[in-house]
Amino acid sequence: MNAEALAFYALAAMVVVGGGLVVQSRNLVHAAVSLVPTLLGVAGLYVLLHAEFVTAIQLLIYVGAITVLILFVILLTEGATGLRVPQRNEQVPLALVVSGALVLLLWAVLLRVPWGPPAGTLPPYNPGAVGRSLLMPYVLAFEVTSLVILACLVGAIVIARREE
Amino acid sequence: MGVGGLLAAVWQVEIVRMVVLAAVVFTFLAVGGPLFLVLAERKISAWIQARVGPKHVGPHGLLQTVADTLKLLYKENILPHRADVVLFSVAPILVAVAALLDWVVIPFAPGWVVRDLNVGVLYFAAVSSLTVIGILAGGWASNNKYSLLGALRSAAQMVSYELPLGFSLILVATITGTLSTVRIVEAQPYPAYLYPSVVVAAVVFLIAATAEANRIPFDLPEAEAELVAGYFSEYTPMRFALFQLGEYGSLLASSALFTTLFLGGWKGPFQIPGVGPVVDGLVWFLLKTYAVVFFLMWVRWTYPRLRIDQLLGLSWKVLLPVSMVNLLVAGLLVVVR
Amino acid sequence: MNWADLRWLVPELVLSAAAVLLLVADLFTPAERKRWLGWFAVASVVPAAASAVILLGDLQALRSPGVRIFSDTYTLDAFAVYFKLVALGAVALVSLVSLEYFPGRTPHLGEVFALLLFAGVGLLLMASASDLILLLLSIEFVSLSSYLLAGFLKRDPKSNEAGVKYFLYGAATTGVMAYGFSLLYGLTGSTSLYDIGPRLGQAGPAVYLAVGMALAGFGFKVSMVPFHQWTPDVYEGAPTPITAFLSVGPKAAGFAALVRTLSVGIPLEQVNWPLLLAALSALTMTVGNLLALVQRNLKRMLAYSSIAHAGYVLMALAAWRSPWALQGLLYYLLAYLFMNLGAFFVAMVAADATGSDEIPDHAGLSQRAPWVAAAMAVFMLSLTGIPPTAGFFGKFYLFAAAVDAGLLWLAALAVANSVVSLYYYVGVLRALYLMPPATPGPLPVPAGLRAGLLVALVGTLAAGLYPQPVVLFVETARRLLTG
Amino acid sequence: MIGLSHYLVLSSLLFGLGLYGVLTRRNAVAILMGIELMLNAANVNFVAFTRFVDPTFVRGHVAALIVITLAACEAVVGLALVINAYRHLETVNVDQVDLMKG
Repeated sequence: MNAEALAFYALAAMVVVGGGLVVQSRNLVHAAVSLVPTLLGVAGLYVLLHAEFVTAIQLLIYVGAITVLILFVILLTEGATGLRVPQRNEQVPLALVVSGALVLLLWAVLLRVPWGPPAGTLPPYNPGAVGRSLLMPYVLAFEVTSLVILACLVGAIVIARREE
Repeated sequence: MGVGGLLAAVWQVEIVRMVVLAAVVFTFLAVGGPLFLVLAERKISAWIQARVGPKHVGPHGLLQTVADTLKLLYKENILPHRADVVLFSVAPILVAVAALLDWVVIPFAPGWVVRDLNVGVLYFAAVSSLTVIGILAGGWASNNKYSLLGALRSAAQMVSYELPLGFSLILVATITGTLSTVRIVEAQPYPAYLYPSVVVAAVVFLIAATAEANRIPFDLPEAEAELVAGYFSEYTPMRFALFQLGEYGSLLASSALFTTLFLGGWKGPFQIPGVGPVVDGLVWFLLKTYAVVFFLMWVRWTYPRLRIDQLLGLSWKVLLPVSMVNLLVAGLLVVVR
Repeated sequence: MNWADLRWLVPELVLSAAAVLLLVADLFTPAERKRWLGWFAVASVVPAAASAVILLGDLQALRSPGVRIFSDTYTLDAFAVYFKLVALGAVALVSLVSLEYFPGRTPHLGEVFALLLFAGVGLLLMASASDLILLLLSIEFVSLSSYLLAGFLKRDPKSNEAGVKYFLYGAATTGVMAYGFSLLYGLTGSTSLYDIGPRLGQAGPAVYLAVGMALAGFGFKVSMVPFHQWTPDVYEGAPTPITAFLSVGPKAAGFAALVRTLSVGIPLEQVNWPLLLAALSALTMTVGNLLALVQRNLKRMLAYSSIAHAGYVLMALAAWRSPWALQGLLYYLLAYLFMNLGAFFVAMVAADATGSDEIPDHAGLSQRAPWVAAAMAVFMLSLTGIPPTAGFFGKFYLFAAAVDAGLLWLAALAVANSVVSLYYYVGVLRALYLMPPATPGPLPVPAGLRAGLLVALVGTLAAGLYPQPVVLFVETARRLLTG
Repeated sequence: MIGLSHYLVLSSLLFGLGLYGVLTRRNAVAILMGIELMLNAANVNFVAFTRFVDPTFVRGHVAALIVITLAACEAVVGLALVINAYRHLETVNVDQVDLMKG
């Protein structure tokens, strides 16, 4: 077994076990904290895929901001007190069948696809390349993102703030 | 494949190597560092308050921290009533590990860096946010409302100060055109026409880093009078020591990063005669880093604590707008030149 | 990037600038003057619409079917301009009636109008996006603004519930759609619809899977069964002007994006999507209609009716091989804009008087506000599809397209559904005209609402009595999209 | 050798887990966590496809970055709505929130 395979399987285990805990934990704080290994595992996969910049952003935004925000809201609402309430609805068997079937379907279909061969040699995926891509072909998407963030920020503050 | 083979394979995994090397650095610098820092802090505070400070254990009290640590190790480990065992144990480790991971991207001397990441500066910002999760988890797991309140305050504070900190980092990246810490050091000194911007960014960074490390005047999370000891009030010796380790570790790491970004890192004003470039770089780097640490301690023992609303207001209403305008100005200057 | 390309973005730029300006102006406007912000929002739509029309002229002068800019991520053609005008119409009319609705209900007027304009920018982008990344982004732009608007009345528990439910359904479908988009990218190695089309080679079932997952996102926006469950709760709970907006703006733009994605990005030879959509169309119109039958709440009834109408419009995609299909879709969405907005505006008038959205509480509106009741009659008849209203022409087009494409069964089902719908639409009129009012006396109608109603009424009748200009425009747009 | 199929198997599994969470959770925040897993699965795909199918351009990286940003916006908007709803309805369990029926 080479290093890449070892790393991949370790990270995959982290992602799957962590993800399982996220959806399965009775305790919501545990579920939220389990997001950390899951998201870190995904960040590790990005390292294996030579996507350094995406890794950094994954750590910064997903682990650093989104998880913290989720944890915060759980602690502010029912996280500390809601432990006696059942956390799952009565759809468990149905959901198990639906998502299980979907995963099997995805496997069955995706593993048979003759995925296109790499078009060329691997270029250096440094932050510069991603930056140029963001600011040249995808500049419109990039600029629109800033508007989206502005709209969300303003709206979320109005909604979340306590009225005097 | 035997155990040896497996170990060899594990060693080939870059992440593993990174973490192990960072741990080695951390042990030498940060674990040695906090032992020394705690003593230094007590001595400096004593000096500021015209006291003597610890002096009986070892010559001039040099071994005081060692004795304290041994005492901590001997103490009983208490688990609070109905605490969440898993999270209670994991939280301090998370905080300590986050402080450890910071050291991956700090360059000590030419060529002496655990890993020169392409995205080093971003990495630093990202890893330090792991601490927040550790603190929130620890505060909640203690099953104590003071701990929880302390943790929430701490998280709010760290998240608010991450933004101005990030803007300072981006400013440096804009000027140097790179996110790699090594190349940032190499790019210094910065061109003179950018000095005003750099100074503003440095000041913002210093304030934000102090707040990130939860130190006075930003140490609200553990405001002793209001919240007992904050998020770690329920923590007993070993785990408490891990939290302390994380706190001092991140103080040291922030100082080291400040040195890297704004004080020229390993570059000294002159070459120390008779030593190689590595020793020279190391000496200058440590000298500057500890000077920053000293400055922060000085501040801690001089200024009173801010109130929570003042604290968050300072970040959102002062530091953030200032650093945004600053970034805009610097960006324009870079483009125009 | 070419600076000159920016001129094709003028409508978006105008609207974004207006939104940002509005936010800044909000800071300096005293509370009693905040209504001016609403007028500003309405006014800012005018230059945006005017520039869209001018751009259309430029396109014709260039004799080009459409321009693709920013590495093909953005396409401006007559099809896009058409939907931009529809979206801008929705934004303007909804802002107009919001002027009468939100003051007194929330102190944050500036943010309401700013969010409406932001949602408008998203709609404009959706009409033009021709790249998976921009498509995802613009759909999310509209969605996120809509979640916030739906939950905007902070003290109203129903509005809270609407916001949370809308968000949860929307975010989940975004997740599915993003996964579908990632598969499309993987199958073709590109995010541009223009590349994806030709490159979707011998992939087989994977393409179906990818398209199916991508459809979840569009299906959510246009409330297509089985992604419709959010619709009744959100329509009932959201502030009524916002409900009106959701029922026309995002729906029209969702169809625009769906049409562009399927017609440009997914070749008919690779995926038989018309057949898939025929099934979904049949399901959607039937489910919507049957559930609408049992509703007593006017907003809820209109919610199910809007699901049914999504089903009718989907017929156009099912009958894509017919040249009438796209015309029908375009025409119908314009008609739907006027008649559905009008119906919601009447609901606002009545609810203002009685404080209730239940249909029986609207009893006797014909005696208290005869003109409003008459307008409602027109809207209800138009929604049913009775001549000479716009709804009739729209349905006529769509049915013709279905028959033309050999989907007789679908056309028959649609006719049957229309007959069923007569029952609940006329039920509203029965309450309005035949039942006595609980409290007599004339009902005051605020000016903004009156203006909005008038525009909707004129639109519904004009498009029905004199459809030629619209038909001409629609025909041009069709030729430009399909070449 | 780790190839594209390894990543696809993993991302489908992650997506399935997320979907399961979305379908079974009662708490709004917990549903949001499931959604985050789904978005991460899509991102793993985007980045893996860049590496194995489309290596000359970094389109997948850009897509992943945009999705991450959108996820952050969603979290902000969703949690604001949840916090506000919690103040008035005193629950964040979606099946207990049913003022409207029909």
